Amino acid sequence: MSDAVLAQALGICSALLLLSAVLLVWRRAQVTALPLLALQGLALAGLVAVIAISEGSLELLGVALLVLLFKSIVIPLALARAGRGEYGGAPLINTATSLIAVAALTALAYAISAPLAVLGTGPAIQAIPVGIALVLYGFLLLVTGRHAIAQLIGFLVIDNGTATVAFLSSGGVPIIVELGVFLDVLLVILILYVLTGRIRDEYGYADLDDLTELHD
Amino acid sequence: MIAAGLLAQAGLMAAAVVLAAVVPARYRARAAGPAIAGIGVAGAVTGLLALGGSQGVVEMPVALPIGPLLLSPTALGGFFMLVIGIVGAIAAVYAIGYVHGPSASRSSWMALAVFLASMQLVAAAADVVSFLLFWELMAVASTALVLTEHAQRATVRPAAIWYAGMTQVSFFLLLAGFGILAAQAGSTQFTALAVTAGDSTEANVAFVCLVLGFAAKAGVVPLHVWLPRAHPEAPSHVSALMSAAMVKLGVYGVILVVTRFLVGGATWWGLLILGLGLVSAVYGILQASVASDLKRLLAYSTTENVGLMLLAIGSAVLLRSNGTTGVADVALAACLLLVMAHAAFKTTLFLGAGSILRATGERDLDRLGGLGSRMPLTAAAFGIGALGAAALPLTVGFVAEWVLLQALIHGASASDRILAIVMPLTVGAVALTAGLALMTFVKAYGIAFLARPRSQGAEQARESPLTMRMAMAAAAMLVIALGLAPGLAARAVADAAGLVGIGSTGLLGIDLPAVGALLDPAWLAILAAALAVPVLMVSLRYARRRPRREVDLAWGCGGVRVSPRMQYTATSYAEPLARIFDDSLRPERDVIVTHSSEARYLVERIQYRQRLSDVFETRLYLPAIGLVDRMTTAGRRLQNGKIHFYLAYSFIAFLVVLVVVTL
Amino acid sequence: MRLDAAVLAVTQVVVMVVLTPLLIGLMRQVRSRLEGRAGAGIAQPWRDVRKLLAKEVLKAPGTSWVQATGPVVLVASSLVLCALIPLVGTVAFPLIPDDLFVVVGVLLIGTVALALVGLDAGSAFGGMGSSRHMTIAALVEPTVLVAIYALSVPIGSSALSQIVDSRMQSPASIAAPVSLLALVALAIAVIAETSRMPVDNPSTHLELTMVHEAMTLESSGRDLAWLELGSWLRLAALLGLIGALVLPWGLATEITPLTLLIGVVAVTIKLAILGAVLATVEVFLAKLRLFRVPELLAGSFVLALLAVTASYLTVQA
Amino acid sequence: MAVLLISPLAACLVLAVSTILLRRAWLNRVAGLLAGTGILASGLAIAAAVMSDGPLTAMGGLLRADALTAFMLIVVGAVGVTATWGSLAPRGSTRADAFAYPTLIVAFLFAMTLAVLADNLGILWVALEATTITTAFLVGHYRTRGSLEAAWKYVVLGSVGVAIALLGIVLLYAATVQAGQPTLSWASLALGGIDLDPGLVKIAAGLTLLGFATKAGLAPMHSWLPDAHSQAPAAVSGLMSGVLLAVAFYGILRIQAITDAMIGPELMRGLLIAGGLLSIAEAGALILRQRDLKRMLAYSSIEHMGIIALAAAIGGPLAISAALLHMLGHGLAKSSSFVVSGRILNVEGTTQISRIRGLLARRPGVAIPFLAGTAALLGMPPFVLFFTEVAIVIAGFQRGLGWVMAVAIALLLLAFVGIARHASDMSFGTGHDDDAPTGAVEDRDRSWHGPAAPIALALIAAIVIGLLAGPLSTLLAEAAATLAGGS
Repeated sequence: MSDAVLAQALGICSALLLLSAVLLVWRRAQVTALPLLALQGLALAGLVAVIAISEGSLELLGVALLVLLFKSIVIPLALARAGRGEYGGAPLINTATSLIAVAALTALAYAISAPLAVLGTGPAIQAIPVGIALVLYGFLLLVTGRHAIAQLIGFLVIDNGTATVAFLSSGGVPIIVELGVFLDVLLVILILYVLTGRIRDEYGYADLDDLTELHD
Repeated sequence: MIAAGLLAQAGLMAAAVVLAAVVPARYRARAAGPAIAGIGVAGAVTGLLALGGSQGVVEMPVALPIGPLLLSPTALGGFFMLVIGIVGAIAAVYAIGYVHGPSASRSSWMALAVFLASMQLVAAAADVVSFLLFWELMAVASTALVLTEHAQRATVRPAAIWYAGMTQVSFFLLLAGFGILAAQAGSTQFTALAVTAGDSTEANVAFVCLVLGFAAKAGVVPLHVWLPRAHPEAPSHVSALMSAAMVKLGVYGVILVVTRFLVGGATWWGLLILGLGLVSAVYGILQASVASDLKRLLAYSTTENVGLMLLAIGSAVLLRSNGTTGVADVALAACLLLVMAHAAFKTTLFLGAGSILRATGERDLDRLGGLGSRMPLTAAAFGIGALGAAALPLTVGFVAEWVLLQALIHGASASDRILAIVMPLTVGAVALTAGLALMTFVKAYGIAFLARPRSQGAEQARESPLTMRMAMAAAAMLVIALGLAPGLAARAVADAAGLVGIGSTGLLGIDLPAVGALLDPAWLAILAAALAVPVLMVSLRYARRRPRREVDLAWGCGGVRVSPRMQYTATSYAEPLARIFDDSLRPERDVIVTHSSEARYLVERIQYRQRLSDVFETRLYLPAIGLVDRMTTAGRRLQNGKIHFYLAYSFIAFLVVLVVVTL
Repeated sequence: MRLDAAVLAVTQVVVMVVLTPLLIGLMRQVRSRLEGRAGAGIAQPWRDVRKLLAKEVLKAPGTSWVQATGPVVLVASSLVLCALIPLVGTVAFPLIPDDLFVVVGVLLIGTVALALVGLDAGSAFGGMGSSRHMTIAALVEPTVLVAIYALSVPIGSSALSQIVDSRMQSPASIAAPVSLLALVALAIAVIAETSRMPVDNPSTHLELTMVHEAMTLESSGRDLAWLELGSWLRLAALLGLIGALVLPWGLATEITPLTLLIGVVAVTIKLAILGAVLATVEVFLAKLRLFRVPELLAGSFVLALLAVTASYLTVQA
Repeated sequence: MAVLLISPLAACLVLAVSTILLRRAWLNRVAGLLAGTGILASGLAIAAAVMSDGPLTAMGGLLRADALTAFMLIVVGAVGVTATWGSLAPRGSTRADAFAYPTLIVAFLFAMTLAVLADNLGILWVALEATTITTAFLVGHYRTRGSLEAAWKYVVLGSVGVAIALLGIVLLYAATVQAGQPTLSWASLALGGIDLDPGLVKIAAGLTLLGFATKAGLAPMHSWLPDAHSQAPAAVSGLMSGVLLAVAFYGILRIQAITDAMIGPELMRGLLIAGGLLSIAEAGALILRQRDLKRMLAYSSIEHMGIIALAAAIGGPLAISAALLHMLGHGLAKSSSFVVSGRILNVEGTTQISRIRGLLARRPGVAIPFLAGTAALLGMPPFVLFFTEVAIVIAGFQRGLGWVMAVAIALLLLAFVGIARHASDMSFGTGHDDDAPTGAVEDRDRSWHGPAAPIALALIAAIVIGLLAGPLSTLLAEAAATLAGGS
């Protein structure tokens, strides 16, 4: 495949990542959130695959498959089971404010990515701000999400963002680290999954508003 | 020799700690007490050697590259070690008979050993870290000792907290001050710190930190608030050690600062020290004069005396910067003599107070009385101590105050306007202090030992056991001996600080050629004795002819009833004074009148209650503490349990760092 | 030199012991006459002392050794005062200089002895007197010391004999503002310290207004005699001091029989004058309320302080 | 020599697996202690080896040990031993959910050992994240609402924070890729030989610091800490407070060594000072009015991490060796204190400060170690924290950070007063509400309520290490030199 096509593919994947993230912030219901998360996983897997192809790395291709499997299939499905259709009350800030925040964070992501320009001029480097924006959105989701699942999604978006930056900036960290990170993230998701279940058992729902017993 | 002495102190401390830990309770006092007294004696001997010019170093390595810890007492350190050692030895002997209940416990004896040894080693420290180490060790041990009777009285705990807090304030101030000096000098050894400082910001800040830090330990107003709380709550031998020895180390520190680390400097340095001293002296004795808790009274009197010491140091600094070094030396000598004098009489007084406490279970003067006949030796010793504290002639207190006044009146000169204004005021303040001290100790002695007992405890008091009496007698003897032969003290003082123009004369009198004054109390005593002889002869002649006749009741203009409650109490004794200084003492008074049920005009009973709190505590500390409290209460809202808030903190930090690193 | 000083000291003590009761008698007599009474005669105090010495002493329960020793200490301290203060001559002991701080110290020993005697019997009045007495003493002290300071500034020494000597040599300095301010302050202090009007009424019989008298209520016989004599001696010695400062003439600067005689005569005259003046003034004064006394003493302190400040101005000039 | 590096990891793995497979009660009981002892022993051995032969490497450079590593291993081992031995359950007692507990403890120790031994920032990150994973269920061990809440907050806040560090590491890696020498080995990076873009290094360093600071409990990323530490079982709290924070801070020190070599110390210094002061302030403010004993200890950990952060900001041999020694001393004292707090919870049934009174009079066996631990934490001599704090302040003034030190000291006072007051309220007095004097407390309970030796040994060690010149000071000096090597 030619560079132009690859660049095109890269652009599409980055755009999908960003779009899915913005929609996640915008549409706060589990019905839409989990498909969006799956879409984001898919876009990330595509991104990795594109880079793998452009670098001709089989390792990365494997990573792409792993990403596809877990981030766009296993985890969204598991969350759907854990969430049982609930998504808690409205987020802590209303949609309009969220969107303004998204706009601001996107601008910030581009502003702070300026020093990253030294890494090169290719399309991959151009797309790095998307990854950083994803991290920021993820934080926004975490800060405003009321439900356990909402926070899980926020965490996943942050992770997707970090991964995006990793792949775009350097084609991924060394494989052993990559695997370790992947395993860690999976385990964290698993733990949060279990804890969500326990919270539900304990409180009858998985809203985080009542988790304020420990305070000063 | 010095090294051996220092090691002996450490070794004896270890021995005392072990003895206190392993010896069964019955013999514990007799085992640990002498060992601790040994620490004191070793300290006194080492101090004497150092005072005599011997030198020696003990090095102790530490894990961090700030060592080694150096112990090498200078002459000045030796002087303080000597004073502390003697006080310590006396207090330890006293403790053998005194301890009972919790103060006889293992931990109490162990803490006492550590306390005494660390005080002595503070005076030997020759580098910043070891100074701070022993300083803090002394603070820890003394806090433990203050807490001794924690399960007996509810007031102990707050006292210990105040003490620990203020001690930590002191420690931190010193840490900052020494930190600045060490940074400037590039070394933590005292020999390297001993540089003449210019008028730089660092020097100024270091000076203020160090002086305030030492002042806090010395119980100087307004950092004194711990002192009137902690001293009364500690067992009396500990009070004696704290008051007579520990606070002196604060004075030692200030002297170190002005004679060694930061020599010279702005005029306001001297004025600051002098001002602190002046306020402490007057405020301390004012509080003491209206106090009715005997140990609280003694504690405030410590603030007063430390104030006088600081006042002397401040004048010395001012005079030196003015060029009158001869008089400055006299002022410094006055300070050291005050140290000695205060150590002697305050030991006597606190040990006496302890003896009273042990015999009667009371330390409220309003419930004492008539102890003179019941506890004759305690009465005599306390009386001598009180004379010393009141700075009356023939005691060491008088000598010290006399030297101070000589320095002050010769200090002012017409060419220096500041001195010309400051010195007269200082003399006035010192005089007021002396007058109030007189009143205070007449009250303390008169109410406690004279007249009739005001409570059952006082009624049934018995004289204390032998070791206590020995200790009190020794301390009282020091008050008189140093008062009659101050020449020895003068020489020690001159050696300690390298002062010129201080010497002895006559029968060990004191000579101050720099101000053209001398005093030989021994001759004064001889004169007084000679003049008293004829009076006594007349008295004896008539006494043989008409002996005293016991009557049933005192006369009291026919108004004396049998009830001892009709007597004047300490509170009533100080009442005129409390009224006169109403503005600065701000006592709370309640008068509750209960009328007779039959007629409003008839009064059934009147209740009068007067509470004296420390003005600085209520006006300065409590509002400040309240402010901090409100702030921390507000701060608690940060940690309100909502995970969204916590995430927001992280998020904000993330954004801030992002912005910072990309700027 | 030392022998000289000893001779002088003995002379002063003897003279003062003889003169003092007469001085008190004189003052009482002046007062009686001014008030239109006949008076008991100048020698009455002497007779009182002799009578009291011989009388039986009553010991109330609870009293201690202070009851007996206090009066002796008071008298002894007063005698030391008489020996130290330059009353007849200005020859001082070399090793016990008549340093003003020492003099004040000795004075205070007497004050304390008196106050303790007041407390000893445990009667309410004794305590009251003692308390008031000590309060006043405490407040007087600043005035005394600062006044002394003012007097010592011009000659750079606090030794009384040197101060008096220098005044003898340059009488002009007596009338200098410094000296006047200091003397007034000192005089007020002396009045307060010796319990005279308007601080205390020496002849009061109202218990609640008593200061000095309240302390001696429980003493009888020779105790009372010594207390009275000691207090009188203090008054006389201090008046003598003021006399020496105001009228420094007639004092012996070296000891010969003649100079001693002149000195004795001079001090007798001075005491008589000052006593008469004091008694006269007292007739026209009312006793101050106790809580107004601090105002008086504060005033005197300010005078003394002004004196010191002024003294620096003079030195500069 | 490589075996030295692999053996502690292997030992932990074997132990963890055996606890799962064998299911022997005795093994479950002592597994943590065995792992801790093993790590301590290997730490000492590695220290000896490093000091004689220089740094060791194994597994193709993935594992590396220098003096700092050896020291950190000793910290992990020593605190591990204290915490696990001190809270050793009585023989024969069965715990609910007991099989997972020992496995997780061993895995936790494994993760920390790996973090210290790895010569790769990526692996370091993985290991740190693994500590979150292994401790999540330990925090939630008691299955109460509180522990559940704490576990959730711990995992979310911890993972999110550490994710930031990953972003930083990724960017650092990108920079090395761009410079043509892709590596994540701090040993190579800290040499300063690689010419990286300073702008990029700044971002990478800032983010990594922030991420690791989350695990190190530095404000404002600390919010999980008081909850997690207060809800976890005593041994876990002790381990987390005593070593986990230190290991995370070890990561910061490594990053700092790299950035010092590349962009100079200013950025890290500024960030560390901000974090350190904020931590001390936060801790001071919240300790002063604290109501819970374990939360108070947790905030005290934040305070101490703040002090260590300041020391790192100051830099230089004195401050760094003081910071390292501070970690060890704090670990020993804090793990003992947490263990004792667990005993207090057992015997008093609460950790609420206001409900614990008169401990010294009623239960001296618990109160004395509690007071000793508190004194150690307050930096009282002769405990080592006294020396380290003094050294840090002096070093700070030498570095010209006088105002920072002044502010820090003022804030430390708050924490001091708070802890001292709470400890004294709990320990002293009669224990009766009316504070009426009592001659003797009737049923005085002298039992230690658990093994006495580990507490005593830890506290004695916390005294001795301050005075132990010789090998320890050489090790400290070399460790500090490792970090200062590049600059």
